[in-house]
Amino acid sequence: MTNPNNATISTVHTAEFTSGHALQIPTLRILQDDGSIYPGAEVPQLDQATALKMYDSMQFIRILDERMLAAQRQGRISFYMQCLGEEAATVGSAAALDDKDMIMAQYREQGALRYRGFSLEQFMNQLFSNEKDLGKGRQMPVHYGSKDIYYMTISSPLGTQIPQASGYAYAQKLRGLKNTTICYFGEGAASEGDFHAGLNMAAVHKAPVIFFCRNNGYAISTPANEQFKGDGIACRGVGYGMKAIRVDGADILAVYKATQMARDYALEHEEPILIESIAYRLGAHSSSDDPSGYRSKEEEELWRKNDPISRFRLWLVKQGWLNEDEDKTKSDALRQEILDALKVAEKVAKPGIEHLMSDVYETPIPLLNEQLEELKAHIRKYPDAYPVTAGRFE
Amino acid sequence: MTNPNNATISTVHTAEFTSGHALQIPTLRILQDDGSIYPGAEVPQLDQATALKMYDSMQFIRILDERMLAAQRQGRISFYMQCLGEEAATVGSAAALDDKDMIMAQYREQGALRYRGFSLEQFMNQLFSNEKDLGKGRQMPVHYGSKDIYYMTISSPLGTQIPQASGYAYAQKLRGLKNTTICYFGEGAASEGDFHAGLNMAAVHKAPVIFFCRNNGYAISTPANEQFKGDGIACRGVGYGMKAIRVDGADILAVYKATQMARDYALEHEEPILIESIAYRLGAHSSSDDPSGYRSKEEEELWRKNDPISRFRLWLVKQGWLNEDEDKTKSDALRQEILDALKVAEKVAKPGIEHLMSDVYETPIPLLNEQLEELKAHIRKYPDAYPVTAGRFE
Amino acid sequence: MAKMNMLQAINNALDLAMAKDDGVVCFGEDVGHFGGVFRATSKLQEKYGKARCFNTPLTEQGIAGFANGMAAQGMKPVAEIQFADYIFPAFDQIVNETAKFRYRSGNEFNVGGLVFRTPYGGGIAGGHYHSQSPEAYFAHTPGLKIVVPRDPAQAKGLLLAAINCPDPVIFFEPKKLYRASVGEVSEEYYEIPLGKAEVLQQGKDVTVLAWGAQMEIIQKAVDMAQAEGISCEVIDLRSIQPWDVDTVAESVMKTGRLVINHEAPLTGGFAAEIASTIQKKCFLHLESPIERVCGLDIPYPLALEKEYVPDHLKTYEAIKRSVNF
Amino acid sequence: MAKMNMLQAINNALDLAMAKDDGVVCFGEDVGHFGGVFRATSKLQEKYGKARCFNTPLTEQGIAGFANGMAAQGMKPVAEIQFADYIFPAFDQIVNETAKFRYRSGNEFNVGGLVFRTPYGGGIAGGHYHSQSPEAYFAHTPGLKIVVPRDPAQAKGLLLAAINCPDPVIFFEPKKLYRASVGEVSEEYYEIPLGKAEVLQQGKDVTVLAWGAQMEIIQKAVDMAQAEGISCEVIDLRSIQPWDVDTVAESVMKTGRLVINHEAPLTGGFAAEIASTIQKKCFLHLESPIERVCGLDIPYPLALEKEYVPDHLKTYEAIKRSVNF
Ligand SMILES: Cc1ncc(C[n+]2csc(CCOP(=O)(O)OP(=O)(O)O)c2C)c(N)n1
Ligand SMILES: Cc1ncc(C[n+]2csc(CCOP(=O)(O)OP(=O)(O)O)c2C)c(N)n1
Ligand SMILES: [Mg+2]
Ligand SMILES: [Mg+2]
Repeated sequence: MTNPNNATISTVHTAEFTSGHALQIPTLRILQDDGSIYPGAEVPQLDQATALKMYDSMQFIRILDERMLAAQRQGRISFYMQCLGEEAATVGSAAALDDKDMIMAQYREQGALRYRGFSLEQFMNQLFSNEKDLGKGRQMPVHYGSKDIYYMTISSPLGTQIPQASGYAYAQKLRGLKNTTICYFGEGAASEGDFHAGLNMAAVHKAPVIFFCRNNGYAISTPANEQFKGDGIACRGVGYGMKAIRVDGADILAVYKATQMARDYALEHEEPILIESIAYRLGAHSSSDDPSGYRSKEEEELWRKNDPISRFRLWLVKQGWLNEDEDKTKSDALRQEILDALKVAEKVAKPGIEHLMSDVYETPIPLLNEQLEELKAHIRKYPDAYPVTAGRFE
Repeated sequence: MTNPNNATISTVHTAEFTSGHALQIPTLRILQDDGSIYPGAEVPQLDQATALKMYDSMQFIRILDERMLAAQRQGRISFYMQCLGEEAATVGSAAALDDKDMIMAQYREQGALRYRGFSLEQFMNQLFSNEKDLGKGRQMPVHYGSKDIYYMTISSPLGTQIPQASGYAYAQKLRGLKNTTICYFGEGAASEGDFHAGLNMAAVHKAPVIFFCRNNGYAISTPANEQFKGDGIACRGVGYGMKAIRVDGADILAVYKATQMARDYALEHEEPILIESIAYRLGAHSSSDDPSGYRSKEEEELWRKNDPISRFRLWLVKQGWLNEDEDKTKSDALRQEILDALKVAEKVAKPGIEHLMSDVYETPIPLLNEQLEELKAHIRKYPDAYPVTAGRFE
Repeated sequence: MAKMNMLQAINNALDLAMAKDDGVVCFGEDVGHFGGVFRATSKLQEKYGKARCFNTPLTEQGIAGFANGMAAQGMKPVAEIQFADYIFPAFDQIVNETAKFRYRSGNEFNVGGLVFRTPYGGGIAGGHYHSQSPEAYFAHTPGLKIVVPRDPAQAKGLLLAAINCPDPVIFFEPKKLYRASVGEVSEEYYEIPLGKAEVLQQGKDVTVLAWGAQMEIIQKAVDMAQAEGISCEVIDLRSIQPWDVDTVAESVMKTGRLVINHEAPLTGGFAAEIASTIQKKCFLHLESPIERVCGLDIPYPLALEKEYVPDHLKTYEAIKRSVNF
Repeated sequence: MAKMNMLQAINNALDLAMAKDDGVVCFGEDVGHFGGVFRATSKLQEKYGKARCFNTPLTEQGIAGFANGMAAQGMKPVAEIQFADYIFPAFDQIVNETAKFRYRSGNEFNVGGLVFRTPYGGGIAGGHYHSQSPEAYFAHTPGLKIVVPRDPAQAKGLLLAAINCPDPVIFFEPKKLYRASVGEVSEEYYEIPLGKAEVLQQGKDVTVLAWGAQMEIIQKAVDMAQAEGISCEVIDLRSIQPWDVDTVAESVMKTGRLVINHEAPLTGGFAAEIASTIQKKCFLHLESPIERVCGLDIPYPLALEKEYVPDHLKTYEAIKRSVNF
């Protein structure tokens, strides 16, 4: 008989349920907490320069996060989100990609962004929504994006980037590009309908996209066990006929290895791959959040020991690729650089009033020109009420 | 270490993908094409009266579908959808339920509706959108519904009933009712975001709902292999930590057995269950469709042999519960009854003009009353243009 | 009477509703133990148990679908959408399902009792994904009721009326007032009827109308105008759907002028509906064109939010334009 | 020139666009081999291959998200939503993503070139899930362009312009005219500019305005009115966003009267925006209230469709009311 249902046709005569946990996917771990390699594990091919770039990116983000959260507390920026605990997941995966692979992230992936070369000034300009911000000061802090480095501008609505990544990767394939798209999202965002749509469409249309789920245990206050009852996110792969792998997201070697494999496979077979990173969101959800309302200090402490950066540092030192003293000096210098850059960025002017109206359409429609003229006339009348823009236009 | 990620924490040190087809779920079959039972299979407990009610419901629907499709061809009704090939799936599952279990269907489940006792007149009144239609003539043909028999009114937008079923079942649980909800949908509708949302929420909130996917190979012209790449729909169960089972949807005993088990389990454990029925949409998608544009006659012929009704008939005869001659007489009589009922229903008036405005809100808002009065005045002025309503209001 | 801010008033309303009727169930993202990211459902899980106040998975379409199902069963779900900007994944469930549930079934089934609560509007440096005012999208959808309170006492009375309403209601909460707006609120159960506007101030030269958070903005403008001798009638619409045409029309018959203010973009905003209806009902009484003071036709900006918003100065100018036409 | 019905004209436009630019890709439910349930994409898969014309899984939010991604990469996806009634699951992807893509990124990324095609409107005994006209929901969303053709020649020229437009476009196709509307269409590539209304008939007593399938309705009403000596100016808006304010205002300055017709429910429909804008721009020229002849504020009914629709008789009555005010 033909099989139009697209389902296995093997027969059984006794009624029995398949368990909701019939598939258990193990977690790939390569690097131990003390910087040594697990017995039986193999270190992925990684040259010193790349390894150090990875390390530097993680350190950069760790220190930037610390500084900018403080800046938020001081009221210098309005909002901030840390990557704390997930630096290896975001940097390790980005490092396994080609520079022209598109990155479509959720918001907590500044590690990937830094690895791609987003400069300190660019970070600052976005965070202060000043006129040098690539995004023209239009989005809340941490909504970075840059065409030059193939990093799609972050969008707050969760999950929307997932089917978009499928479409982007499909277009790459159609163009004959030898590039993939990586799509990051949280285990919370994986509950959105867009997740289902995006993964299924990528599988059906054979789009070379790497779905990278950061399962960090929480979606704001909601723990993963109130988010889903399945065994993590990786097991959903079979639902889409998609290969999947689970990695320790605090183990940069495991993340690097898995992503490299995924990229190779995706390009060679024109197929999507699902990676689940298991780590822990060590910080608060955002500067507006206080995790003490929903989880214990003990739990946090337990996970703090699982620090992705120290592990990698120990490994690099063991390799003889990193000197701890030099590293310390470098970090201190970085702290100062960040402070300096912050002071510069916060003094840069806000975008000019014409950027209220630009980019809604490629060319402003007549109504927008009219509204802009009216607004300017109004501001001229009440300059004190609009100090940011008043007097800055002809 | 605590496990806030809600995922298995077993470790592996070699990077390997889990296959997209790692889980293969067999199909439960009990009844063979010739009406005998598969060796090793067990017939579910089923008394003669129930078995005959099941058979009668299937026959009723088969004949109704045939007649009403013809009526559509004659231009007597505007639209029709057959259940052809899926009578066992819909009747067998409905028969395994309690009469007060809620049924939330897609549109092709007239078998379940009939089993619940929807009368020939009720079918006809809906199909002719006349003033006796429970739905007040507001929806296209086959959008049945009846509060009395716990059959939720059909809604055309696909997949929307899925999270609704989860909420309905959750409410049943909260109310302390010992009832489940069954939610039918096609393998096409299972691609909608609402599918993902509905199944996940039911699993997380432990709603006693039976998700019954009719995988019939096609969504209009789209074959299942352009709908998903996974192994059918049942394997998605693990993604939600939900028990699942696959059944031959043309085998009424297998469907009955699986649904009975699912109902018991759902109520006892307060958990959802996913059932996938494998059958074939033997007819066109709807009266607007012509399958010759997308599938071969040969494929259709192959599956026509898999007829769910003849199999069950043969079994009933073997049981000594059915006499083929009497059955034939009964079918002929039914054909006549249907024709008679059709002739009655098509002469019943359309709903009155007040039903344009009723039920938008529980009580019409002032604007609607105003619009109704204006409309009546207008119709009084041009009675010829509105023959259905003109002259029928005070 | 007690002093409450708007969040406390909403929390108090939910508490009373849950105590009164065990069909009332509150849920949404982070709504359970944590009490919601704005804490509107604080302590409700503690008090009424996890079954009646809980976190949902992160899926607005799921939340809305689940709520539709619960309401169809006869319960009274009060579902929170964390920000009104994130109500759009639920748009199909709300516009095609919630709104049409009773009609399409010929009243066999309905989702009366269902309330969607959602914080809307700007003023919190949220940019275009934490500031939207999407009421007009829903106002074009027969079958829904839409309510926007302006202060704590209203929030409580309107929310209780919404939960008790036989029709589904979308309840937009002005998030910038959550803590900023404080007032005396009765601790008793009380309802404020839906569909009725409130005339806050009598006047004779011009009618100035808004709802929710914009009420304090127009009040400021009105005060400026009054200082110059312009007598303003001030109306809080309170309900967007159904809206109180009679009260507005009566006022405009008297003043001959109308200024409408809302935060959503001008084009296709609800002011358009009001202006169209009123120009027809009051044609011969209108002394000047109806003025709309609204958001610009752009996504809600961040750095230049002040320039975007229909503030008191723009409203004041419109009042003057209207009066001096 | 060739005789084409509207489906053939659309098919021809897609064919030309795909031949001209291999970035143009057509997809949607049943769009591939079968050519769409209305057959608008007939033969395109055969001609351009499965990679450029294909079936998608049954998920509108997925289709829209996929289209956004393709367009962001620089291709020109033409995505079909099988019925406009089913565009709502894609609402978030369209309203929060498509519309804001360029703005939020400061023009780092954009989805220009993206077109959503979708059949809208009644007249096919489809009830409320196969008859909706949702243009107003989108018109309230800065960043989108919205177009509605009235006949085959327009459908082709406007669709080609939409595909070539640097902004995302929603292209609403009047399904009841798919086969019913037949006309001469050039076989060449041509575009009709977006954002420009067309004055179909000059007149001096009253301006009568509509778009898409309602054009033939208002023409019928206008003919009745002309027979009684009422001189009507007839305008086809063609683009809902941006809409051609100047052309409409100029006409109303001349006639002093305006009647607007659309099939969607009255409240919050796009006629409200037009009426509000025009009452302001043309205040001193208006001789009578602007009339809106629209759908009732109910879900689109089935058995009583005739009673619901803003037909020629209701339009004719409105024209007379407007002129005899
Ligand atoms: C559609 C939508 N709904 C709700 C929100 C509000 N929100 C922002 S982040 C967040 C939690 C996301 O959790 P997860 O996906 O696990 O990512 P994580 O923060 O853990 O990295 C929520 C609910 C949103 N941004 N978009
Ligand atoms: C949201 C939505 N999108 C599209 C449609 C149009 N449509 C009606 S039935 C159908 C195919 C459904 O296929 P499936 O779910 O497999 O059910 P089957 O017809 O095979 O029983 C489609 C695309 C719809 N009704 N709703
Ligand atoms: Mg998370
Ligand atoms: Mg199917």
